[in-house]
Order: sequence, then structure tokens, then C-alpha cells
Amino acid sequence: TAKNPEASPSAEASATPSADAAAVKIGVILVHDENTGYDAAHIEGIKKAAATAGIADDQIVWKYNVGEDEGCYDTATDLVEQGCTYIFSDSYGHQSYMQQAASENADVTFVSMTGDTAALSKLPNFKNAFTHTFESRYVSGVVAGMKLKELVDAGTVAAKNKNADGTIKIGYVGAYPYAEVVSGYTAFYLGVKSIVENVAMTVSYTNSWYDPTAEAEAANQLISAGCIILSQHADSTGAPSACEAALKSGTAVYCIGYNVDMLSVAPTSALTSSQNDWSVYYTYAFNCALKGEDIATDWSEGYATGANMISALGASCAAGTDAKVAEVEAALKDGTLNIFDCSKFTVDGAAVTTYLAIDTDGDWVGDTGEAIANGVFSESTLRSAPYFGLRIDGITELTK
Amino acid sequence: MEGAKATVCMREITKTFGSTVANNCVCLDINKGEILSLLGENGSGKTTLMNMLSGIYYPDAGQIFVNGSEVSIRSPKDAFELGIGMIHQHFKLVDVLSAAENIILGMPGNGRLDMKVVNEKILNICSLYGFDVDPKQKIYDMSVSQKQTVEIVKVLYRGADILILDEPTAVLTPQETDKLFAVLRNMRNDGKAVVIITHKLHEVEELSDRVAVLRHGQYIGEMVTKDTNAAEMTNMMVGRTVSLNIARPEPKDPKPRIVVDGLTVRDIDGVKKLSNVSFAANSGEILGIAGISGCGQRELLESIAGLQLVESGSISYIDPETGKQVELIGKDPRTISTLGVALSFVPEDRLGMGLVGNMDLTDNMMLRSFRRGKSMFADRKSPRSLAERVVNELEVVTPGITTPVRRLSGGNVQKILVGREIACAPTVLMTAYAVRGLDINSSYTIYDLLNQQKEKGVAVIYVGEDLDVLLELCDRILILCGGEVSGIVPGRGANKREVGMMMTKLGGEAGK
Amino acid sequence: MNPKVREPFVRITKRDGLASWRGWLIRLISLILALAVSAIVIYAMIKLNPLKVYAAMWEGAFGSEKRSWVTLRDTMMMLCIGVGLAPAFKMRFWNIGAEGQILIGGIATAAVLIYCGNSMPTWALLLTSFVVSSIAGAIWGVVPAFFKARFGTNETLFTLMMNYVAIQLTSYCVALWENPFGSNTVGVINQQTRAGWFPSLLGQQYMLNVILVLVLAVSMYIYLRYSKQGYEISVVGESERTARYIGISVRRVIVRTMMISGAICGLAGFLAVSGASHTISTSTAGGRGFTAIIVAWLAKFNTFVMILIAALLVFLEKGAMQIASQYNLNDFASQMITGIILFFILGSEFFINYRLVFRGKKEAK
Amino acid sequence: MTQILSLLQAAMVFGTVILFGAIGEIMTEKSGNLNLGVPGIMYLGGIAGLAGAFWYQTNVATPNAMIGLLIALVCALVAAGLGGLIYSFLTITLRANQNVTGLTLTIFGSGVANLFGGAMNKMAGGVGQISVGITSDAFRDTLPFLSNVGVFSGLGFMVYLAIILAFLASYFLNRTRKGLNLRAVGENPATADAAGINVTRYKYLSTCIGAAISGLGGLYYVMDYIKGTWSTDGGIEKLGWLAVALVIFARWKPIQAIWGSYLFGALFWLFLYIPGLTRSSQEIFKMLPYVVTIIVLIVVSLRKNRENQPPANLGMAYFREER
Ligand SMILES: Nc1ncnc2c1ncn2[C@@H]1O[C@H](COP(=O)(O)OP(=O)(O)OP(=O)(O)O)[C@@H](O)[C@H]1O
Ligand SMILES: Nc1ncnc2c1ncn2[C@@H]1O[C@H](COP(=O)(O)OP(=O)(O)OP(=O)(O)O)[C@@H](O)[C@H]1O
Ligand SMILES: [Mg+2]
Ligand SMILES: [Mg+2]
Repeated sequence: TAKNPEASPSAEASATPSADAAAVKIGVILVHDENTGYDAAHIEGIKKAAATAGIADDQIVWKYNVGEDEGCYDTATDLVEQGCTYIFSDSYGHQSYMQQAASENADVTFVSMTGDTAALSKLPNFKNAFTHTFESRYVSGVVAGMKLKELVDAGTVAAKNKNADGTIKIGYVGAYPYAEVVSGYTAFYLGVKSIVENVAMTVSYTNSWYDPTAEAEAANQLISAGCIILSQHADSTGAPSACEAALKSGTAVYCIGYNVDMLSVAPTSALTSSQNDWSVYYTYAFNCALKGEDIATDWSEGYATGANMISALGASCAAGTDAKVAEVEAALKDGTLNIFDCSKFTVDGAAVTTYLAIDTDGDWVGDTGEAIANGVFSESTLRSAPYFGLRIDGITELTK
Repeated sequence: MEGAKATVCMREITKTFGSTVANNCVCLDINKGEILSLLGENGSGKTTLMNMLSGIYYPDAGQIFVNGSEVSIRSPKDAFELGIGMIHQHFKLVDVLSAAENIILGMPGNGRLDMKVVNEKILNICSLYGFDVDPKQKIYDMSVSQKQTVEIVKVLYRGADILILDEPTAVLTPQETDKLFAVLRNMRNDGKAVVIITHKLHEVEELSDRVAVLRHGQYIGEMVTKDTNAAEMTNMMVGRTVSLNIARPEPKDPKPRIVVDGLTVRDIDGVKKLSNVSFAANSGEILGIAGISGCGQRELLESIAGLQLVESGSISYIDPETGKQVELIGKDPRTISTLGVALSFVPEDRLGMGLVGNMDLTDNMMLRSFRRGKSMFADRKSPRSLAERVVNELEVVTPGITTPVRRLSGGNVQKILVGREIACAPTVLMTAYAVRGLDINSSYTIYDLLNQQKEKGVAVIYVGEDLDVLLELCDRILILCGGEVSGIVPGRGANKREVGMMMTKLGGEAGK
Repeated sequence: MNPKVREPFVRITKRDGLASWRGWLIRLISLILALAVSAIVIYAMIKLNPLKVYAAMWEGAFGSEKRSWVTLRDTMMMLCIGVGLAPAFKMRFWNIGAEGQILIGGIATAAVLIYCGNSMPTWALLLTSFVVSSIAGAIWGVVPAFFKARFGTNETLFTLMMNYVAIQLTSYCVALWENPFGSNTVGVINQQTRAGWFPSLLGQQYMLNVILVLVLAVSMYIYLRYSKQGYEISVVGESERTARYIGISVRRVIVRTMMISGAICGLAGFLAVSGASHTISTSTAGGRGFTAIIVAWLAKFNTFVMILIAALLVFLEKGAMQIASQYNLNDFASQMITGIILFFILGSEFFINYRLVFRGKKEAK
Repeated sequence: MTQILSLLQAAMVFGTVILFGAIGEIMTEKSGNLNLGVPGIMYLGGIAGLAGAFWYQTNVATPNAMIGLLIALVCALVAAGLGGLIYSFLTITLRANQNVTGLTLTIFGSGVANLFGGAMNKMAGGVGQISVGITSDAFRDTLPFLSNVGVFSGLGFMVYLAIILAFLASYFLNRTRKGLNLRAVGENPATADAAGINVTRYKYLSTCIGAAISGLGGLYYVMDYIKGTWSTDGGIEKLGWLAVALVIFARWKPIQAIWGSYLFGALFWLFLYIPGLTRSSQEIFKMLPYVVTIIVLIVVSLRKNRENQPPANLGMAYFREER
């Protein structure tokens, strides 16, 4: 698998730090601390990038458990007072407050990770960045597809695992019906579908980014409804451990995690987890900072730069998964594989030909930015945050 | 140094509560085979002294000897082990438990509790001593005297060599009192030591062998009962000569002030508490209300004060100035009290109605007056001076007017309550059990106060337990029996026996 | 039988009228002891110099003018809720529903800012939010009060449940107002226009918060101490039977008091949304409704003492963020320290009210 | 059908957490102590159990499930009991205000637990990596004779332990002398004291034992509900509050708490099983358990009953010489 790619292109630039490298001071605003997978991944990424770029520990000021409220604004301006020139925040809910701080402190660069309003705000010192998580979800979907194929071949897929139309039930525990989530589960579904054609996916939202019991209960509900493969876009180990428990008590069900390697809680039922390597972006950003260059307003990279990957394959993975994954990953890296190839999915039975991705007037409906060209929906090219909001055929959301 | 018969010797016992010295170097002997009366005014430290024997309080200084050896009584458990049992002034009962459960509370033993055996044993004791207790009845369903009976059975059940009773008869009927006294005499004859605290001097004379007197926390002296009399005992308690006659001036120009007609009241459970009660209370006279406990006195007074839901009938108030009639039923307590109808009700637990235990004297005085004036803010000046006046006039024993009333001794709490009600300058003054638990001196102070009110032309309604007092104090006596009017007799020349009969049987002997 | 001669080794007697400066001295000593114990714990666990840790905490709360203002703003928020809870608790009404009342006030404010943001000037928006949020909070407080007054329904559980109902209602509103769809955040409301935000006063962004809450605190002090209604509240709290006996309508007092209590907690929601976060989420109250119970009780409902306690708690919270940032110490450590400090302060009251008498030291008269 | 079973199971698992909390709190409240520190105590129980099992599993080459389970149980009981001891010392001996002490204990417990939980996450190599799988599995093993019986398949032994504890507590309170004494202490400590009952000892014991039982709720949450992991999301705290609520809901009767807790659990997760809800209407639907609780509360208060009242002296400190 592609865990921890050795070098990323932007890392090479760090060879020539500018004279005032010591003057760079980085502020980091985290919505939680190292106790949640999502923040842990950011922390790890920043530390790694700092080491690569040659930024000392005392040049980074960490702020943990910053709420998505005035606390974020307070913290951001406090970091400015402490002399930070680059300030990063890791949660979407921080964005408005980061933007507010950016508009008041023109000589400090603010980066709202996973945000989407940097370009619209027209503030030169306000940036967004995101990885191509949908790519690693697609790859994890392929892993799941391989397993499903094995299950079908072994005759494990029972009647209760099938819908009336014969499609096989798989499930997805999502946080919110947010474009980032929709884009992710669609990619996962398409990944499974690339191996096993007749699958149908049910999505259950927990209405929380992190809630172990809700994720577990949503998973239990999907399992009891007959889903045989589960994946998730929520941060806890709730769903994988529910699968592991179900598998133990005799219900065949396997799962794909997110952010965190789930093998410790679900050694038999976990197949792999889709992951982000945030160090790729932070290395890029830190190098820009050291050189005094402008950071891209919207940064978005994926497999090609090593910003995405999947975790080590679990023991339950089907034979041949390794090779298949390598093949898909190579295709993603060299650009020959388009995940959102419009010929591979339909919406309400019809192929999609046009999709406006960017909302400029605040009515939450895209009005500029055509995302489809040459029969391919290009995700995360118009801005860093995902915008794939289509509900394609074969996927049902339990709640709208 | 201890007398041969003395089973308990208390030597130089001192106990203070904050700045209050409740007992100051008290020495007291309690003898086997003897009933000792402990006398003293309210707040003189009787309860405190006995509580140190029963392990509730621990003395600041002094020694206690039991059967000749020095002991340290650190808890009620220690007291039980020394054979000391006490019936407390305030009930020590758990409301939601049954009589039997209360009686066996804290008794040694492990494991499963067999209530059948317990109940049988209790019934045995009851029949032995002639008490009537239903072991399964919950305390909250009981009348005051039933509760007191449970308290008595409780000590009998445990058995005690030294029995202390703190005002046990305050709420008992005369018949129950007689039964209790018979039991106490038996115990004395069995060689046990009995201490009784009471303010009813005729009980002292009737029952005890010896009296000991406390005043302001100090031991004053002791006497053999048969060599003394009520007047001497009172003088010793008070420290000066007091006269023990209740005055009864002739009513001046009595006019109906409250006219009750066909009053019928049911309680929440639908039980009839008053049935077709009619009478008039006149200005310038004291109307006594007699009856055994639970016969409806409380409901009657509360109906007049607007605190009770009335089923039918009417209560009219006749304004002394205009002579106009006002219907009180349906009016809220506030309106009624602004008309000049005052009620001072001393409930069984003394506090809890009419006073707020945690508030100081001033704030308690304010309860009646705080609404005065249009201002948003309450006036605290006049209640303060009223508090000072009541303390001075009624000789209330208190560290100061900023002491929470809960800290005062029972009798003093009552003085505050009655004093406040009278201070409202009412046109109708109702008092219930105004002298319950009061020492004799204070009781007479209260009678004088009532007479003063009567002479001012106030219609006074007096509910009391002591028939002798009713007969001496009141101009007319209304007798209630089971919620109905058994009769109304003039106070002068009324026959105690006859009134007693009417309390238990409608219309007395004549009603047969 | 079993005569015991030994006097108990130590016994407790009640103290009367301790001079108030000695009371405060005892509290101060307990605070110092608490800091010492916490220091030992800090050192034992992470081998950091506790003095440096405390210095960092001070730095975090008051290290700059901005930080001081943020600390002040949050203290005022906590004080506001404490002031709101005071009359209810004084009446022995266990209002643990502040959390919900704050949220409802916050929802009301957010609704005004969202729906009227473009059609009203800021002063009108502020006035409307003020009124609407206090009414909303009052309603949230009155519902349990009504049932308590009428049927004696247990208010502890009722108000607790009302918190959760309010949280769900907030979730619902967030889903309704979220921007963009599915993100579960409302974002900063009126970010461009700043319509309905507290304006700066005397050049200070949070001056209005401070003034508003101090006015509330002083008024509440006077109300509880000197007004007739305040007196009624104490009587109902001490003894309902007595209150009824002297003709206080207990039902009316309960409902009226909870209306006031709820309204002030609702105002705290207004303060949180209009005066600080300019957004609404399920964490708008953030547990402060519970913490403020500690503030109100420890201060024995004296609103001026509440300022001290609120400041202490907020100081600990702000300090925690700093030590987490500076020493990479998980900021849950601050909750532990807060707990230890409060335990000591709570325990110190004992030495103000009671005295220990040791064996052999019978008091000289 | 499987959906209903799945809901019932969710209800029982959820209910068991708060049932432990509630039984412990009933024992505590029966002594007149209102301990609002239940969430904190459950935190302490949970983290201690997890830490014990983690320590055992990382230090032993081939850990034995039963030993891990016992260590976790003992650690949870002791830690939660110590939480109760802090509360007891402050409120019983030092007569501190019970409400504030309880709330403080909640802050303290959650602080300690999350601090150590975070540290353990780090030691285990990152989030979600604390693996006490062997111990957790032992907690989740179904009883052998029930492993295939519908809703009971997949329920660990602690579900039954909670029920047994509820019956034991009820028996103790209503049928034994010590139980009677305990109730008297909570109703009227002055009376109990005068009857020779050691009020202080009863209060201490029942509060500490009650806390230990409540702590089992935290242990069950960690070991069974979230399967031997730790998260700092405040999940235990919320359940702790619901346990306090359940005490009142069950009117201080342990046996009533059993069905009360399951009802609460069922209502809590029902929204997942109702088809056709939108995301916002789901949020409204999630009010159900709370609204039902409120309705039950009102209905109960309409039927006024002396037996349904809290212990009369709940929340008040007792000092013998006070009056
Ligand atoms: N626990 C206490 N705390 C404070 N003061 C007390 C306490 N107990 C008694 N006192 C005070 O000690 C004094 C003596 O009270 P005590 O109850 O012994 O009087 P008493 O003789 O029994 O009076 P009464 O006849 O009214 O019952 C009173 O002034 C009372 O206020
Ligand atoms: N055999 C017995 N021994 C001792 N006490 C008993 C016995 N039977 C009943 N009681 C008493 O009767 C009262 C009511 O008991 P009961 O069994 O009806 O309790 P309950 O109110 O139904 O409580 P729960 O819901 O917990 O069963 C209790 O106070 C109990 O102490
Ligand atoms: Mg648009
Ligand atoms: Mg007395």
C-alpha cells in the first residue's frame, strides 16, 4: 500500500531556506487535540512538515480544543499578537472566524483547512486547502469490492443481504449530508462498483462528526438491515467495533475505516482505512512561508503527491487485493483513472452533463463554475473543498 | 460522693451554643425508684441537660456518672447501652415508615426483617400497658397523640432503666396522660429511674416524687414534691413571686363580629371535617373552642382565615366601624388579614407554619407587614423595632434579634408568633394552642395579652387543650365533637365534667 | 454494662459569628493549599515546575490586554447565568435548566439576526433580540415552574429534560440555518454587515457585555435583598406552608421567579450570540449552565461574591488553554485542577462554621 | 423483525449504562445524599477499568481474559468508590453543600478520566489504538445458554449483573434491618441518630458503595458499549446525567429503574429505525425520550402519593447539635 510516501515534490524545495527562516512563526488552531483521529492526523502532518522544512519546535504555537465559535476568533487574534505570521485552523466551523481575523490582520496569512470561501472572500491573506480524500475512498472501495467479490464467490452473501432487485446491500455511516461526505461516499461506492457491479448502498447520517455510540448504533442498524460491507465518514471507532462484534456473533460484515487504522479494534472485520497525509500540504505551505512566497488560495492534491493513501490491509482482505490496489493507485497517480467518470453513474436514470459547483450569492446553490468537461466530473479543481453534491442512482440516504 | 440511690450523677455540666450558655455548672442526681420532675422556664436548659444524657449533645465541661462510674456518652448508642432512653420534646419519627418500623429502628440485628414477629411483639407490649397502636399504620396518617403514643411504645420496646420524657403530655388527651402516668408509676415501682419535663404543674404534683429546678441554665435547687405547691415551684422557676390567677373581666358591649353559618368542610380525601357548624364570635369577648384533637378546630380556624377550601355555608365578618357584613368565603388569606382577622396557629412542630425557622426575628416579624406601602422595597425598620418590643415585653430568651428563630427554645418561638399576631392590631384574634409547651409564667403572660385584646373590643377565639384554662379564661365555650357543634356553654359556671362529656359525645349526656 | 470514659478524640462544635475577615482568611488559606496540592499533582504527573505552570496560566488569562478582555467577557457571561440562577435557587427551586434557557435565548437572538438582519438598524436589532431572547428564556423557565406550582412536579428532572429538548431544538435550527447545506454550522451571522452585533463602547469591543451584566448583577442584589418580591422568594424557599399561611400566593411566586430566572438565562444566550460568538450551535451554552450553579451556590446568591468565583473559574479555563499550548499538557488537566480547587474551597466553609475540639482541651469558660 | 431486535438490543445496552448509574445513585440518595457527581464517578469507573485492563494486557505476554476482566472490575469499583469517598468526606464530615460538591466531582472526574484517557491513547500509539480487545471481549461474551436467544444474543454479563443488583438493592432497602435503618437516615437523620443508628457510617457506606455501583456504568460503557476504547467526547457525562434523571423517573425504586432505563434506551435510538425522517425532523424526533420523561413526570405528580417522594432529608447535611 501507499502508506507514507517517501518524498513529495514540494518537499524538495526546502533545500534552500531563506535568511529570515527563524522569523517565521506558525500558529495552529485545532478543534480538538490528539485524542481524535482527525486532529491527530493534522498534528502528525504539521510535525513532520516542520521537521522536513526545518522549522523549530518553538516556532509553532499550538492551540488545542478551540471551539467553532468566538473562541476561534479570540485564539486567531491572540496568535497574531504572539507574532504568528501564518495561522492554520483545521475545522470547517473555524472558517468564518478565521476569515474575520484575516480581514482585520492583512499582514498575516490565515489558512482554513477544509474551508471553501477563500476565493469568494477576495482576501489576499485568506486561504483554503484540502486533500483528495475521495481518491483514497475510491481505493478503499476497491478493497471492499474485492472482499465482496470473494464473499459472493464463497456464497456467503445470503438472501437478507440482497435487495428485491438482487443488488447486494452495503452501508455507509456518514456525518452530515455535506458535499465533502457525499463526494466521499460516492467515490467509495464507485470503487466497490468497479469490482462488483450489482451493489446498492444505504447511507445513514449520525449528525455528528464524532460520536462513538451513535456511529455504532447506526452501524448496528445497517447491519441488521442486511448490509454486508460498511464504510464510514465519521471519526470514531464506533462503526468498525460494531462490525467486529457482529462478525464475532456470526453475522458476516466487513468494514472500511477513516483516518485511523481500525485493526486494533476490529482485527478481523476491518479491511483498511482511507487516510490523508496532511504533511504534504503543510510542507508546501511552510516552504512558501520560509521563502516568503504566497500560498495558493485553494490547494488540493491527492494520490499523485502522496496526500492520500489507505492504511495497511487487514488479514481478512481478499486474495489479490494488494495487486489490484497497486494497479488502481498507479492509475490514479498517472491520471488515467477518473473517479467521477460520468459514464459510470446516472442520476435519476440519466447521465449527468452539467453541474455548477460554486455558489457566489449565498443561496447555497451552485451558480458558477462548470465542473463537468469531456464527460468527467472534475472534483476539487475549481476550489479545494469538494463540491460533488449529486445523489447518484444506487445510493439511498436514510434521511434527507 | 454519690448518694446511695443515685443511678445518674451529673456534675458541673456546662454546655454552650455559640454565645448562648444553655447549662452552666449544673449538678443533678437521678435516683432509682423515683420520678423526678425537671422544672424551668422556657429556654432554661432542661432539654439541653437531658440531651447530654441521651447522647445528642456532648458537654463542654463536667462529668457524668452512671451507677457510680464515670462515663462519656458520645452518641445515643452509648446512652442505650447505659440503659438510658429518652422521649424527645420534638417527635423523632420517620413519617413515611410505619409505627412498627419506627419502633424497631436502629435495633441490633442483621439480615432479613420479619415484620410479622415485630408486629406481634409490639401488639403484646401495647396490650400489656393499655396503649392503642396499629403497627402497620404510617406515621403520616397519625394524629399527634397517636404519634406520641408510638414514641412511648418505642422506649418501652427497647426497655430502659433510666427513662427521660421531655414534655410528653403536651399533646396527649387527659385519658392518654393518665395511661402514661400509670405506666411511669409501674416503672418507678420496678426500681427504674424516671425523669419528666413538663410545664403542667398539676401533673408534677400528681406524679413526681421530687422536683429539680433550672433557671437561666443554672441549677437552682430541689424539693420533695409533697412538701411544696404550685406557687412555690413557680416562684423558684421565675425567681420572683408571681400570681397564678387568670382574670376574666366582663365583656363590654359584645356585638357579633364573625358569624358562621352552616359551615361544612371536607379534606382532600373527601372526609368530612366540619359539618353544619354555626356560631357567632362577639367583640370584646373570648370565645373558647374545646374538643379532642382532630375534631375540626383547625379546619374551623383555617376556614375563617381563608386557608381552607369550604364546601358550603357562610362566614360573615361584621365591620366594627360601618357595621357592614362581608362574606369571607372565597376571599384569599391576604384580603382576610387586611380586614383585621388575625390567626396565630401553633402547629405540632411549632415552626413550619407562621414562622420561618431559618430567618431571624426581624424577618419573621416582617411576614405580616412586608406588603405595607406602595414601594417596591420592603420596610425593615418597623419590624426591627417590633421585634425588639416583643422580646422585651414577652421576655423572650434570645441572643439577639438577628438570631434565626430555629435556635430559640420552643417556648420562646411561640412568644414571637403570638406577639407578632397581636401587634397587627386585629379586630378578630384567633389563637390555637397558644400556650402549648409554654412555661407557666409565659402562659400567664399570654392570657393577660388575650384579656387586653378583649378589653380593646377584639373578638378573641381561643382554641386550647387545657379544659381548666378554658373554663377560667373564656366567656363562652363552643364544644366541637367530630366536626359538629356539640354545644355552646357560658364559661362562667360551666361544669368541667359536662364539657368533657360533650367533647366525646354530641350534646354530652343531654344529647342521649 | 459498657461504660465509656474516653472523651472522643475530636468533636465538632458550632461556631458563631466568626469575624468576616477571618472567614476570608480561611478561604484564602484553602485556596493556597489547593494550589499547593495541585502543584504536587502536576509535578508528580508531568514533572513540570508548578510555579511556571501557574505563571503560564496567569499569562493565558491576563497576558495581554486582549486576553484580559476575553477573560472579562467570559466572566461576565458566567456571572450573568449565575445571576439568573440566584433567585430560583434562593426559592429552593432546583433550576438545572440554565443550559436550555441559554440555548433558547440564543436561538431567539440568532433568529432575529438572521431574519431581520437586513431590515432593521442595529440598535433595533439589539433591542428586539434583548426582548425576544428574554421572553424565550422566560418561557423555558416557566414551563417547569408552572407544573411545579400547580402539581408539585419534580423540577430537577423537568428542567434537566428541558435542556435536552432545547439542545435538540438547537440542532433543528442549525439544520435549518446551516451554511452551506449539510455542514452543520450556521457560520458567523451577518459577517459582512455586522448587523445586530454588540457595538464597541468606549473603544472596547466587550464593554457593552460588561455593563449589561453588571447592571443585572447589581439589580439582582437589590431585588433579592431589599424588595418585597425578594422577601417573598426567601419565604417560599424556606417554608411553603408559612408562605401560604401569611397569604403569599406560592404558585404565583414560583412562576414569577422562574420567569425572571429564565429570562436572565435567556439574556445570557443573547449575550453569547450577539455579544460574542455571532453564531448558534449546540455548544453555545457549553456546559456553562451547570458551572454557573456552582458559581451561584458557592456565593450563597450574593451577586458580588459571584464575580470572584466566576472570575476564578474562567481564569482556570483560560489558563488551561495556555498550559496546553505552552507545555503540551492536555487541557483536561485544568478540569482536574478546577476540581481540586473547588473541593478545597468547599471544604473550607466547614472551618468557618464549625470548630474542632480535641480531647483534653476542654474549653476554658 | 431483525430491526426490532436490533433496536431492543440497542435499548438494553444503552439502558444498562444508566441503570448502573441509577442504582448507585438510589443507594446514595436513600442516605440523604444528593450526589450530582454521578457523571464524574462513571468517568472514574470507566477510565480506571480501562487503565487496569490496558496495564495488564500490555505488561503480560499472554493475557488471560478472566484476569483482565477481574482487574478491570476491581479498578472500576475502587476508583469510583474513591470518588464517592471524596464526596462523602466533603459533604458528610465537612458538611459542604451537596449540589456544588457533586457538580465539582463531575468536573474533576471528567478531567481526570480524559487526562488519563488521552495519555493512554498516546501510549497506545494514537487514537483508537488502545486495545484491550481480550478483556473487552470477555465483557461482551454472551452467556452460554443465551447466545442464540433473540435479543439476548450479544449481551454481555453486565446486563444481567445490573438487573441482579437492582433486585438486590430493592431487597436490601425494603426487607432488611440495615435497609430500614438506611431509609430512616435519608428521611430523618436526627431520628435515626436518636435511635442509635450511626448516621455518619451509614451515609459514608451507602454513598461509597453507591458510587462504586455507579462506576460500573462507566466501566460497562467503556468495555462493552464502546468496546474497550476511549474517547474524550463527553459521552459518559451525558449518560451520567440521564442516570440521575432515571432515579427520579423510577421514583427511588431500583426495580422500576430497570424498565425505565430500557424504555429510555429504546426511545433514544428509535429515530434510527423510523424510516422517512428528514435530518431536521430527526432532531425533533430525538426529543422523544426527554418529552416522554416530562410527561411521565407530570402524570406521576398528578397522582400525589406519599410513597413516591424523594427521601425527606435529601440534599441536607446533618449535624447532631444543629436545630
Ligand atoms: N442546638 C442548639 N443550637 C443553638 N442553641 C440552642 C440549641 N439547643 C438549645 N439552644 C439554646 O439553649 C437554651 C436552652 O434551650 P433548651 O431547649 O434546653 O430549653 P428548655 O428548657 O428545654 O426550654 P423549653 O421549655 O422551651 O423546651 C435556649 O436559649 C436555646 O435557644
Ligand atoms: N416481609 C417484610 N419485611 C419487612 N418489611 C416489609 C415486608 N413486607 C413489606 N415491608 C415493608 O412494606 C413497605 C412496602 O413494601 P413493598 O414491597 O410494597 O415495596 P414497594 O413500594 O413495592 O417497592 P418496590 O417497588 O421497590 O418493590 C416497605 O417499606 C417495606 O419495608
Ligand atoms: Mg447560488
Ligand atoms: Mg425543652
